[in-house]
Amino acid sequence: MASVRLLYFGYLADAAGTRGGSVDLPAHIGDTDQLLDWLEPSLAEELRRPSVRIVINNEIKAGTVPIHPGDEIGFIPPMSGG
Amino acid sequence: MASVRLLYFGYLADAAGTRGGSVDLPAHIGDTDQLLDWLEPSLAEELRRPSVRIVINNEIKAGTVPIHPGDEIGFIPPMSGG
Amino acid sequence: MIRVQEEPFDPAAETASLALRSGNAGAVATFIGIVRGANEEAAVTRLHLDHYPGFTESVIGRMAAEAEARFPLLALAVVHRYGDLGPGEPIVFVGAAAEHRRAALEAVDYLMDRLKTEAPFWKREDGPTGFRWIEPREADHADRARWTSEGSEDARD
Amino acid sequence: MIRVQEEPFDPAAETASLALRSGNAGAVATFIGIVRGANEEAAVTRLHLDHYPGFTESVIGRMAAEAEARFPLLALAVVHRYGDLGPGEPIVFVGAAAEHRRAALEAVDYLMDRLKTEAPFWKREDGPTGFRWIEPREADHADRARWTSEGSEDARD
Repeated sequence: MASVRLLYFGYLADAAGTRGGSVDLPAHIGDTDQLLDWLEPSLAEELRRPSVRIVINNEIKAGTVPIHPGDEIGFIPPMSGG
Repeated sequence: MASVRLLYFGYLADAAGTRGGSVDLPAHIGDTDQLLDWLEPSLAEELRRPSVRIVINNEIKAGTVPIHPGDEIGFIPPMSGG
Repeated sequence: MIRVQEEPFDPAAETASLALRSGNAGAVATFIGIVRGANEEAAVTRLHLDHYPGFTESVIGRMAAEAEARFPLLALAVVHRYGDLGPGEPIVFVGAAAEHRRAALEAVDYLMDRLKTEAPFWKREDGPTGFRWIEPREADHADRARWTSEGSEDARD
Repeated sequence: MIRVQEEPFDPAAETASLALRSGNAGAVATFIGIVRGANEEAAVTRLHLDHYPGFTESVIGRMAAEAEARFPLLALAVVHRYGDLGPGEPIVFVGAAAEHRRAALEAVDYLMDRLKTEAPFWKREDGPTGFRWIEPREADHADRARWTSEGSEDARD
């Protein structure tokens, strides 16, 4: 059982009802696609939108990527600073 | 006899040895070309350079233009602010 | 110098501090982004900026390094707020010092375009009738695209 | 707001004053030109700026009006010094406030290009080995020319 940190930003925190935190993942979850399958379906649908990016340990990732114990996994909507 | 103000700026003030002032022009001088003919030849040569502009009463003029009593006539090198 | 902070900052003091650090600079260009009291006719009483601690600083740091690689700068400053801001409050300060003006002006322009489209902040406008999360405008993406025609070193996935 | 003055000015105070006058501005861009202690390797101990009282103000006033006609601005400031300046002293401040950043940034860029090539100032650099009058660089004329391709309303003889 791997513990990771899931984080939600912008409107995704509203959709998730939380800004995130540590979760213990079942042993079979080894990548981001399996993680999304495991999450609440209505939240997973939001997170699968093409405009949502996944940030793992402060790096933006594209496609399905492996997850390791201790990872910080952020879900972010389109960014807009300035 | 018309009185006008002649003004020299930038390196032209060095060339003229003065920043200018009021001068009384002979009656036959009616335009800027005649004015240049009347000035000291070495100064006139500097003032006739294509890069030198003539400003009459705060307006830049091109070519030979008439002169009237009371005019302020400035000779300016290429401008550079900022 | 990069700071991401919740506290208000004084753009005038940032300008003065940048000029002090800039040595033989002949040119200092700055940009200040300010919360507007209305956006597309809708009243905005508060702007909330969400950010991603750590990641936000890291992305802005990379942008600043890319600006310094692209333009001959003597000093650079980016200050960006998060949290709750009211109308009239500065959100962002970008300042660049260089020997000549083109590098300073272009670096500020470049960094603002990148911040608008790639900096990890998420804005929520709160008004009398509710709130809405806002995303970069089409114009922001078009502005950002101006900088990739010359090269691809900063093209992102 | 346009000022041509012999006295030093404080760019930070000018920035603050511009922001105060700018109403619902979301964007304030500024540029500060500073006397450099060296130009093309030659030491500069003093920069002397000659100007043409009355004419200088009038030309800058027309430039500012053209900037306001060309860009949607909420406030504009140009402060320019003349007389004797030492290294590190600000020569010029240009600031523009607008609803969105592109207008503010472009107005500052535009005004600086026009000031560099068309503002009635003449600069003499004084150094340990004498003085020299300086003229706009080729790059300044090239920068200025960028603004005429779109229209001719401000093309000059």
